[in-house]
Amino acid sequence: MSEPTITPDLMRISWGPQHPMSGQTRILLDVDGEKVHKIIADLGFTHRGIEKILENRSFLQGIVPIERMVMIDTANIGLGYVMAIEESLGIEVPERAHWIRSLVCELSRISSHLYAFGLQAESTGYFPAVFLWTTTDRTVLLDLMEELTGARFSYNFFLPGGVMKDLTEGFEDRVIEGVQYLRKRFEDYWTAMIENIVFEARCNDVAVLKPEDAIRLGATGPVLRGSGISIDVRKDEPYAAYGDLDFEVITESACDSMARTKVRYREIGQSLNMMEQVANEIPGGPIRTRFPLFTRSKPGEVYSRVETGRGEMGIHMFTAVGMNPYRVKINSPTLRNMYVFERLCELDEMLMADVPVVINSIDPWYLDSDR
Amino acid sequence: MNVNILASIWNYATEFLAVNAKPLLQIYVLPGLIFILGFAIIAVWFERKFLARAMLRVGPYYCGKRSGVLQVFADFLKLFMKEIIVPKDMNFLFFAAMPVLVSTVPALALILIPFDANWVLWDIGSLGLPMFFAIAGIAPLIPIFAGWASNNKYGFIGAFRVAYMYISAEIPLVICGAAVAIMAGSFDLVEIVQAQRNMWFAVPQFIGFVIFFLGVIIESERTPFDIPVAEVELVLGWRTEYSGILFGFTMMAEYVMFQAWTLLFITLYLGGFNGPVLGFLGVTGSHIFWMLAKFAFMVVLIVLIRTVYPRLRLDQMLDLGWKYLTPLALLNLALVLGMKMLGVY
Amino acid sequence: MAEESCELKRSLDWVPGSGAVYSVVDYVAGWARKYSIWPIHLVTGCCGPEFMQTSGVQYDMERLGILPFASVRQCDCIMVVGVVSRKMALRVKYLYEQMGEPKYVVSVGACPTGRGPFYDSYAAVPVDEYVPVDVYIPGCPPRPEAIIQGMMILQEKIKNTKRIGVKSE
Amino acid sequence: MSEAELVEAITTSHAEQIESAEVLRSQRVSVVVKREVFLEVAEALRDEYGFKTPSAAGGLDYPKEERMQMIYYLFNPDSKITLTLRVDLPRDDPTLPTLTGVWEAMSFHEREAHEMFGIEFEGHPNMIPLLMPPDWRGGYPLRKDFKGEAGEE
Repeated sequence: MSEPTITPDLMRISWGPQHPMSGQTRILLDVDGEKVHKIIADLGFTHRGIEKILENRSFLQGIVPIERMVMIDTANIGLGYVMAIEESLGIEVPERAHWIRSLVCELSRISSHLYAFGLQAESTGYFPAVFLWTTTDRTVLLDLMEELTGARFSYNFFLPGGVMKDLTEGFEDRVIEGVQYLRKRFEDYWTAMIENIVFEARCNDVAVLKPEDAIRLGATGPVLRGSGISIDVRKDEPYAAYGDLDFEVITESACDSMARTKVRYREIGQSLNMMEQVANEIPGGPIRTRFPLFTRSKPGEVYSRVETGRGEMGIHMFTAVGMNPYRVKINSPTLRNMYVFERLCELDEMLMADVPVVINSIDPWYLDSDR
Repeated sequence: MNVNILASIWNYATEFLAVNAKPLLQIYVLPGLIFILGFAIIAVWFERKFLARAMLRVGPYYCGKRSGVLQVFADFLKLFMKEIIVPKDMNFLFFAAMPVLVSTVPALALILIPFDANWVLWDIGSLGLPMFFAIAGIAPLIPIFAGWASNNKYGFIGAFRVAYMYISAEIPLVICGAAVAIMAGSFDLVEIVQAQRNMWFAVPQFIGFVIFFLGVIIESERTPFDIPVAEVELVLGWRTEYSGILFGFTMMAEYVMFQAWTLLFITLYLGGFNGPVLGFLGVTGSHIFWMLAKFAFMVVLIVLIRTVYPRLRLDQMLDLGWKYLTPLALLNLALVLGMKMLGVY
Repeated sequence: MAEESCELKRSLDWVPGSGAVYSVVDYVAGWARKYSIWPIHLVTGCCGPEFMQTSGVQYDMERLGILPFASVRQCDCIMVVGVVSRKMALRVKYLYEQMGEPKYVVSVGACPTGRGPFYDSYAAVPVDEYVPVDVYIPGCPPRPEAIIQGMMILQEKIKNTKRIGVKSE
Repeated sequence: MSEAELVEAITTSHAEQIESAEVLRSQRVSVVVKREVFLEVAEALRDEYGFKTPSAAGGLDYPKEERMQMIYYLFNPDSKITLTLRVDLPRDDPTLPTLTGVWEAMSFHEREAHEMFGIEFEGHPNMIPLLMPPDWRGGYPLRKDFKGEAGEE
């Protein structure tokens, strides 16, 4: 790689792509002792060319590769793609399908936030307890998903025009059971993690991102809301059943790593509320309208936005006459947040030990930034 | 003729054993080889099982009849039979000597610990405590050399973190040790223990007790102070380049260091080998028993701390060392001197 | 390394009883290696969450002595979890070369095995073009049970290794 | 400011500089700008119309019409409108002044567009590959005439 040059006084450390905390990217740190002077993110280690693949697949086939983009949060991103197809082909979706979609999306969001939460614990060296607690609690969600969709992660559950299957017998009750169990567990997380003195010392006042910087650098999702700006696609342009559901957009005013972690923590609470609402109030009716297997599209374009666990995901689909999309542009939240991460060390003083904490407070998922 | 030679050899051997039974036992069994190795093995197994329990898991299970006891042996044998990779442009002897030294030098300090008034391997009287600090004070130098020798950036940074940390931790430790020595009126570890017959020093010197407890965790590089080997930042710190059995030695060093400092902590503050005499063990036996029991309690406590706290940052640790522990240690010393002058103790 | 130890063995074959010694040592080595597989954290793609679940509570890989580890020098096994792009494949190769013998590679999921759902991608490559793979685990993503079974197959393979320092063919 | 008012305002005040402006649907506005005056419109959008958040950017290839399009996605955090700022480029000369001076965060997206479409950004501070391997010689993957299996050399 044509690596940027460094000042002679600094030492360049390369983290990753094999590093416990870097994930699938390479992070170059220019350090002077412990102090970080510059961060360079070298992305692309999981680049698969999904945008090109989608051009060669039919509309329905595209659901499979696009769900592999964010394996931990497949429902949200799959929904974005499906919504783009529906809008460009003009397909109506029945009411019940909207509600089921919201339910699955929230399940998926909790699972994603839990994962981020566990990694945040691990990044402070708190591997033992919390990280594996979150994996335990995710099994509750995964079991629910498995019962509904037949798969643990990649379920390809949303189809243009509705969802694949109806809720199983008594599924609502099990959702409520799971919600109650998770609520109890979340009290433990608060005591064990957020109120832990060492964890507080590690996260408070680390990497402060001021609101104007967050807007200027294009941050999104919990990173933006952690800076006190209330932007959430679910509220701004409600899709699925979010217009009917009662929830609030979580913001924290502290702007530091702890604020971003707390946003995730409290968003999980909102998601649990929403799951309960869906389980209690879901309307009846059909679950999908017919979607023809072979569809010919008209020239046009659709830009659909969804709120994934990591922030706003935009899918811009251009159609021409034919069976495939002409081009699908995926605007991923992680790529936006990674730029913020690169700049954070200039905005606020950062030590080497802070970098894992900061990167996990950003919660990147490189598979979606690399596409 | 032959019979005579054999008989004389037999006589010699029995005489030798009769005279040297105690030193041999001390060298090979109690403060010596078997205790050190056995502790490392049991501690690793216990820690893995205990942490697994804290994570709601089972931990090592299938290796060794559904208990995982043989897990450590499997790991050790595997490491023993693994290729050793030496970094390019590096003196192999220097590189390989460091892990061996880092696990043996703290073990030398163990020979000063009294398990009973008569069960001290190297009884040097009033030089006991200074000698312990001298030997244990060399130990941090070795990781620094090891990190430098591995020609690796992670190792290098890890080595310097070791240097920062030990200096900030060892000064309060030495001051606390001095306070204990003043209170007991002697540098002799046996006499320090005997001075605690009525009351453990943990009570009059509570501040020193807390400082020394933190110091023990810092010296043995355990969470929340495992900063030089912070996995999420430095991969494995100064151990990064060591492969095969050399890595096994560096892992063992952590436990040996832990053992030496914890035993000193018990000696200085928790009454050492003092305890009610158990009839069936005899006086020496029950002293050794109490020492080991206190040691086991400390091990459980320190492993428990690992499950509860994340890791501190280096600057926070240095703050703790210089801004809090050192002044508090001096305060502790002043309090002890005051008590001595007023004749309270 | 491998050839050397073979030669050493051949040169000592005339010593009476060497066969028995070798078989004992082989057995012990096989046993130790079997129960002490330290795979490196190398999550290259989207099977990562399932890998986490596998080391997590319900499935708990550590029962088998599998302890995911941070640094490659001490590891025995690369678990290639998820799709391998051209850029990443080179890194997998570097990691493989940095590990000490004996070393094993497990390909987890459809993508490293044969590019899986990205069969027509210009950037994804099968991992066995770069490093030799011992066990392939199918699935997209494989369930934790499948990953554990794959690791058990690897354990069997290690146990049946006949000579020290030599990987089984 | 609603979408229609926004389009109205842009077409009146920047009539010379834009080629077209339209409302695609609610909360979606598209503005096509001439290449020469592209930066001026961008600055006006940021300062006057409140499109402070840069979302993303990407290219689009029309080989039949011999043109490419560079699309910048901008977001207004107050009125929650997403605006796509587009510039048409001839396919044989895809150069464009960089937008990193206006929105710093477009850096990543322009690097991506460079390696995917071969669009040159004049004055970009750090034009190194973002996603592709540094030794990639297989052409520009997202152009329509990319053959797929062309390997690296």
